[in-house]
Amino acid sequence: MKIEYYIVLSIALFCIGIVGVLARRNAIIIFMCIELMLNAVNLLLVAFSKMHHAAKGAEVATAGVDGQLFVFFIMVVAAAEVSVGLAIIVMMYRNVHSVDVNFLNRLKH
Amino acid sequence: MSITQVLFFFLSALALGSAVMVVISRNPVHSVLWLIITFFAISGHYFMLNAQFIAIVNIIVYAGAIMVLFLFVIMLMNLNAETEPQKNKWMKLAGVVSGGCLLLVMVAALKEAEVKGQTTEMVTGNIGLIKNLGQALFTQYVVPFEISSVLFLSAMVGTVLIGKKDAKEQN
Amino acid sequence: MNAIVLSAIWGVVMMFTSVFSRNNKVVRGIAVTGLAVLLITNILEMNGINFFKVDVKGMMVFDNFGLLFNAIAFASTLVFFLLSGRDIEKVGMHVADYCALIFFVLCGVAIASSFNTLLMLFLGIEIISIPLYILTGADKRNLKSNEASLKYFLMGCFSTGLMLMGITLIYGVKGSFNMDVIGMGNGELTPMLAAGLLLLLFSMAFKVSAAPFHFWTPDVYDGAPTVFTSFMATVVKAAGFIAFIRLFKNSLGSMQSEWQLMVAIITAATLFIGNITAVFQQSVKRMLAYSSIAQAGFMMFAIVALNETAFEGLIFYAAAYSLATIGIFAILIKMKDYTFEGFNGLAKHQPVLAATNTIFLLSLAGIPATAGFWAKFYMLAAAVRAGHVLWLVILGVLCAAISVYYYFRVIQAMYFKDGDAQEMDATPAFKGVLIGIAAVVVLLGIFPEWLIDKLYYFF
Amino acid sequence: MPVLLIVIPLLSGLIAFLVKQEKSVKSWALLSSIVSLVISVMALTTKNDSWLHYNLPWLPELGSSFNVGLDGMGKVLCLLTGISFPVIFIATWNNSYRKPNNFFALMLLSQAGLMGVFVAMDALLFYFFWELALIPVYFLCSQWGGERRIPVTFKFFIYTFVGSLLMLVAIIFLYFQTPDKSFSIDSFYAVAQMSPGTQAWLFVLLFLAFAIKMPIFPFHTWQPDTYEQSPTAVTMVLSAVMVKMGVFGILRWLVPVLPTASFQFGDNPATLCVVGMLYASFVAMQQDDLKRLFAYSSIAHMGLMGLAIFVPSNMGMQGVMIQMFNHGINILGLWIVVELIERQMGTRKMSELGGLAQKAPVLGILLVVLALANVALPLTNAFIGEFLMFAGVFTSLASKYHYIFAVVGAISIILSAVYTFNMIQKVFFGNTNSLTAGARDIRLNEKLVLSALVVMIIAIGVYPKPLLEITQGAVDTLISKMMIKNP
Amino acid sequence: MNNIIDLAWLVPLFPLAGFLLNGLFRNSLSRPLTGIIGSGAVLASFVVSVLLFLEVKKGNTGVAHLFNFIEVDKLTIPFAFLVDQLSSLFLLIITGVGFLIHVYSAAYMKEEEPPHFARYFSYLNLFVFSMLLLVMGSNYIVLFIGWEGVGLCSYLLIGYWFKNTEYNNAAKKAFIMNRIGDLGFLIAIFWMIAKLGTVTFSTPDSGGVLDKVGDLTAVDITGITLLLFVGATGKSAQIPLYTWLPDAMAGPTPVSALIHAATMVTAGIYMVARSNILYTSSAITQTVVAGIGLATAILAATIALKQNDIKKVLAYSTVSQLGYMFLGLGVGAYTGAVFHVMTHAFFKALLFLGAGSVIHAMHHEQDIRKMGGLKRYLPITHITFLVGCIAIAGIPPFSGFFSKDEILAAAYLRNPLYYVLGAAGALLTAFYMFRLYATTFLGSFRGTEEQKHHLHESPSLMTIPLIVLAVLSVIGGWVGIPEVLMHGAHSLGDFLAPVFAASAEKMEAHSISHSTEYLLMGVTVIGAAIAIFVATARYRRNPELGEPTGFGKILANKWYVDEFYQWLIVRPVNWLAKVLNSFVEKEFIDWLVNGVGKLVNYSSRQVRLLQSGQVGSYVLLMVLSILVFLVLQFFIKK
Repeated sequence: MKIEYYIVLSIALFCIGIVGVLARRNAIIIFMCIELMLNAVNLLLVAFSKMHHAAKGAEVATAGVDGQLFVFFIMVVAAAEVSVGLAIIVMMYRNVHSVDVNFLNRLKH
Repeated sequence: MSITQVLFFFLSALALGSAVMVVISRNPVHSVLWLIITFFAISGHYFMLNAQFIAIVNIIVYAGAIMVLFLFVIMLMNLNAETEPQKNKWMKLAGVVSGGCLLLVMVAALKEAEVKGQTTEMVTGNIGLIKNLGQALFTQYVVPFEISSVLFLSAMVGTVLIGKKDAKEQN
Repeated sequence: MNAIVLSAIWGVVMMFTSVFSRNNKVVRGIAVTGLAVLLITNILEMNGINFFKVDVKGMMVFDNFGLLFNAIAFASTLVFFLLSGRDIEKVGMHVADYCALIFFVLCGVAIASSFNTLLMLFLGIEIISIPLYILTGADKRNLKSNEASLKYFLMGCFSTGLMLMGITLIYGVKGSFNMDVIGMGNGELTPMLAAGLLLLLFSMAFKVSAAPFHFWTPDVYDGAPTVFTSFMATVVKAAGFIAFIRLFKNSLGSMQSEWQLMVAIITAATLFIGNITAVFQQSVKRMLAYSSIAQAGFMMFAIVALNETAFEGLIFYAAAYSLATIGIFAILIKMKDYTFEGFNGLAKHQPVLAATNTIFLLSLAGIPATAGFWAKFYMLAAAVRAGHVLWLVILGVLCAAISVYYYFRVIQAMYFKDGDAQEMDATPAFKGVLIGIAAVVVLLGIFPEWLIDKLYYFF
Repeated sequence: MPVLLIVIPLLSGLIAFLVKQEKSVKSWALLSSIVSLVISVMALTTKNDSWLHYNLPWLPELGSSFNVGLDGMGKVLCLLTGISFPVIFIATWNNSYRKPNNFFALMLLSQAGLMGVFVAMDALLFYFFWELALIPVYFLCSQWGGERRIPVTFKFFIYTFVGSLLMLVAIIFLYFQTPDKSFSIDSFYAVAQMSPGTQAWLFVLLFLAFAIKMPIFPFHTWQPDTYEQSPTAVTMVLSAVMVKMGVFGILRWLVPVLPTASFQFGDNPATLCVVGMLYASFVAMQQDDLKRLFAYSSIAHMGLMGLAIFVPSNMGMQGVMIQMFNHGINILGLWIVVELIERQMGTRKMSELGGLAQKAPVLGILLVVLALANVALPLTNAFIGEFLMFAGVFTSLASKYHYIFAVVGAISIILSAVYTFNMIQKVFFGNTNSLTAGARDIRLNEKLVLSALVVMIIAIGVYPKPLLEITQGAVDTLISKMMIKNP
Repeated sequence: MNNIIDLAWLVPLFPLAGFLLNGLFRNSLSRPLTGIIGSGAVLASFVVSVLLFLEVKKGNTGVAHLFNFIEVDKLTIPFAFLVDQLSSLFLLIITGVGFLIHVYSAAYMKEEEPPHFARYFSYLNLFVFSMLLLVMGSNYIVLFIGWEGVGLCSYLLIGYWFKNTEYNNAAKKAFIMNRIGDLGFLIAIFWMIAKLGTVTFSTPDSGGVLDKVGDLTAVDITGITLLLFVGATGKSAQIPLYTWLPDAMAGPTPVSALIHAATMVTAGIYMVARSNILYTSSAITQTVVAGIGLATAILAATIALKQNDIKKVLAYSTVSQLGYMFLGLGVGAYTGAVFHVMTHAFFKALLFLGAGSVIHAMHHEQDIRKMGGLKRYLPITHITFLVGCIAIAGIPPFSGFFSKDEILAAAYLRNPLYYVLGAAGALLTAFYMFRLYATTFLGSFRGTEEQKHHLHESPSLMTIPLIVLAVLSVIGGWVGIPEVLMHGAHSLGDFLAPVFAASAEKMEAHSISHSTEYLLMGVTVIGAAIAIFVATARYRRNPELGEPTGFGKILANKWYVDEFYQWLIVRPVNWLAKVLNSFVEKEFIDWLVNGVGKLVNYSSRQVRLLQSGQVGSYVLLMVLSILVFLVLQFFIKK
């Protein structure tokens, strides 16, 4: 496959994620959209990894491995973030019984 | 059009479509479910790229663990379409327009990307196999691997810290 | 490597301390000891003594630049602990856990100051960020704290997404995450590289709260428990800058001329918004939040300039800024009233606090004979030396003049207005430490090269 | 010797913080300032040139060193500073201040800063002291000043701070242009020719800093307010010595460093100076507050100095040098009078005063002499300076418009007579009113300092040669530096 | 033998010492002692002056160099005294008349408190000192020092009674108007420095200003002389700067005699005479000087016609006589002008002192409408005053006749119109002087009973100077008897000839026929006699007591010149100052400065609204700025 397709696909997914962050007020959904953005990145990374392997795999057998490992680390971090993030959201919910991000705006100006 | 191409476009359409559904679903539970579909579609892409390890991890970690966690939280809070907060129309519109513009700009900018014309290995190539990745991870990448444990530790401590009930609260 | 390993270990130690001891004094003692150990081992490492001979496979480079910054960061944290350690107890029950998180942050700082691949950068930044999300929300029952934490978290994750996209695009072009590899090749800014670079720039700008990615800063600094604000606004922000400049200095600096304008615009916006908005604040804490943005604007000069002067200057800036800000926050924490009026008449009731606070404020304002002057001096010099951005330099000094306005409001309140005495538990030790820091600020203000020399000595 | 001039007030200032007793801190400050005076006089008379220079490495990597030295100009200004402080301390001996230790300590610190400015031979050091002189003054005004002191001094501070920051930018820029990457003054003088555009904006940056300090119209608005609100002792420091920093700065750091630009754009600041002279004189005619009156009068006089600098000639420069000293002495005397009146009458409004000559004849006589010096009557010191400056401007070949500048500027001579004699009339002549009926004459210490100043005014006015000889060397070098890159 | 000339510095030294003594010890000196010190100092100067004069008369002139005043670059200004014919003559007049007036003052001012008495004398001495500097200076700067110094003393003495605001205003006015003139003087000095690099009059090696006239272009000479003349109009009260002099009568009467009649106001004439070669070299300036002088002479004379204050009449008469002197200077009759200075010093001092005596007797009443018939009560004053009047009216053989005649004759030579107008002025002079005389001394007493009761002749300390001056007024003119009347009797002319030699060389030597000269003399003398007769006859019986009407009112109000100046200069200046102070300063410049601060504050308030507190808008703003940056990078920057 041509790499452009992957680029466009990833960017599209990424932008959908951004639109989600912008358009929704539910903290959980926003968070999910961010996950979507991360996944778009992951997909692109893997695609690049395979692209580099296709280009240089003949000389360096491990070309492109780093891309896929990076995806692995992203997933690790994402998992950690999710645990923390959900904890924060739950904490907020316990205090105000809402997950609306606009509900909290004591801090401004 | 080869089968890979057909599959590619199908999966892409699936991923994009369900991603859009994630954003526009009013019910958070539906959003979660659509997101899981997206993840599966992306995993499908990984399979096509012969990145088997990533594909599996994606399904296990994301679709399996993370999304379940999301689902749990949503269930716990008993969120549904009725309780869903809605942004005002203009903010939504602004979000969509700016997101769309960003997409356009990025695509236009990367249309002439320097990697244009290069292709990815489809189905072939063995770097995505567990063995190869594992080898790299525990040799070349052992330091970040260990360090990510610190990350987990801190996340763990943090989550516990937030989740734990304060002694004060009990009083 | 000493720092990374030891801070991680000490984090774990602190975790267990919470299990074995409920005595806050013990916890504090262990934390201070840990910081001292970190500082000492780091200094040892600067002199070539490394306890942990780990093969990092080129993923990290422990050069003097990073190590010196580590030392400054640890020293600042030590000072922070000495001054505000007791105030951590006021936030919540789990003092040891907070300390553990702070140690984890320090581990992240140490990574971010010595990374050599984008992967380590990413990990380092995340290790810094995640504990901070928690610390921001540490005051669980406080809605402001909750709000700050949530905002910080959501926006932080968003910026992580941007950063990853940037890294990915760069990877797509260069085929590696290693800084050395990325640095190779011609210095032309091809479209995908440019996009990746810009996305990286944005996310790093977010981390150091540069405009227009600064929006989280005032709210988060304001909402977080003040002790942690102090820590975040100083050590963490400085670390962000160190990572920032490391990211660009070698590998991407060759394309500097092509994207300098972007950075310059960001710098200008940061200076303008930070300084202008700080003018109208009523709360000193929030003013300091904006001031931290303004100071970030000055530190951005280093990124614009990217020359020797900039590197030296950034280190110096980090030290000067951290010391002064920690000092001010330490005093602020002791106050009941965070508004400007709260400072009225402080000079009469607490002359030592007022005097030291004045020195810190003067330093932040960049008045000569304080460290802050040289910090600004180096930044301006770096930018002038780089050329092409003299408009930015002029804007910078004008903004510095505006900054005098809000810093001096505090001085005016303390010295020239009358107010009631506030109850403050300012122990002699606390005052002693403050005086010590003030002395350091002044000494650095007169002999700045002492610190700068360190950069050369250890090479 | 220059080191001593800085170190003595600095150390004694720091010590003064610790002396809580009012009497002793006063005496301590006086003692210290007299020692400084003695040293500055010795610097004036010494034959040993090596005593006048001192160089200590400070920031070797940056190419900056603790390089201090005294040339003719520096000597004169140090002498002025040296004279001012004891005079101020004696004249205000009877005042009592809240927290006297802080007051006198800050005064001494500002003295250290001022001395530093005048002896610094290194741009960075100069900037350092430039700011250091300002900070204590800021605190002095804000703490011990009048009702509106806080906003007013704040404005003053920020205003001058903007100027000095701009100067810093210019200094840094020049630093990178120096052949040996050094802040030393010789390297600055050796800066190679730059493009006209670069010179132009460097000139603007430096000029702004000094113009604000002097102040030159239209950057002067901080001054009357600040003078009005400051405690008079501080006003004396401000106007007797501190404004000279601006002139000094131009003479040492602007004109010789950027000679071409000074020639090319000199007409613009010169025009500002001339306009400012007339403008300030006119505005002074409308003032009712004595402090404001002298403030504007001072602006007019400083404008003349600026004019003589930017339309340069040997004679004019010599005039500037001597006038810096003279103006300091004269304005010092005027402020003392204002202080005495205010302390006794509780007002500085001319409309509320009158007839003081009957009650305080000695004060009246002394004031009249000071006022005459203010209008530059012959045989007072100011005549020498103003005559040389006007003659210099008139004969200068540096500007096409030198005739116009000199003639238009000279109109201020008439105006100065108008407002000065108005002032004398309103304050001293006429009949006493209820307020002034109970006035008494001045005390011995006040009489002494004022008489000393008056004697100095007349002595210099009659026999200015010694003073002129001191500065002649500095003027010659200055002029040759200016001419070196210009035909 | 130059010894005595080297001691020239003694001349100003004595008054200076007197000033210091009287000034510093004013609280401890008694009145007589003060008087003795003050007068003695001047007497001492007079003695030295006489010695100097004798020396000069022998033909020895020279410069007494004291020290270098200013030495900058190529300009050297020595502090040196020039003793030559002109200055020694002026020295005599100043110290001589000055001494008489000092003596007179001691009696006139005896009602003052001792400290103020001493203050008065110290001022007087200071004045004499400054005046001596003025005439003795060997260069324009020393001249200028004295020039400003006498202005200052005039200020101090006019405002001597400082409690009175009117007096102070008059003093201030005098000083400021003088300053305007001084400005011109100063610029002329700058001009000389610019062109010649020196301000010394003349040096042995021909390096002085007056030696180097040839180096100057016509424009330079005209410019310099006109500017110098501006200075002279200020000091010597010529149009347009004359209005201060009548107001200056606020000072004590001896002061008016000394400063505002005999000495200071003639400084301008001295200066022009000193620079005669410059003036001779510029025809334009000569015309201007003559024109201004003539106009002033007539204008002041017309005003004097309707004044009722005894001192005001004399003041305008002084202005008018000064006008004559400038007319003389303008037509090149330098000797005549100096001659008139001398005679004028005698008779005008006499008149003022006489007026002082009257005022003294009338208890400070100055309005002549309230006098009359004083002849009986004040015999000596009456006689001497009459002598003065005749002298000023130009009746031979009184001194005024000779000097005035010399000027008018020279004026006729230059332009007959000058003579006609000058002669008309002389008529007016005779008329108003005798109007004054008749109203004051003749007729019947019109004052209050109390005044009448106290009327008495002044003490001898006052009358002796009157008598001396009266004698001088009579015989003073005999040193300059015109050629036509007595051959070779113009000893003054011969004496002064070296000073004016260069000018004389330059002017082509005209001479008028004897018959014409007799005619001219005859016309003026007869005219004056008629005027005297008419005035005496008219005012003896029925003096003008009411307020003048019609044209007389315009004259009484001095042609409304003061009002005109008020309207033309003072008010616009005040208005300008007010506008600058209240509008430009506060509403514009400070507004701008503060406006920057306000703008910052305002933008602060607006910018902080960006910080809405909502994550959504934060992210939106971030995305938008990303968008902007990307667009900038990819589509705009190139």
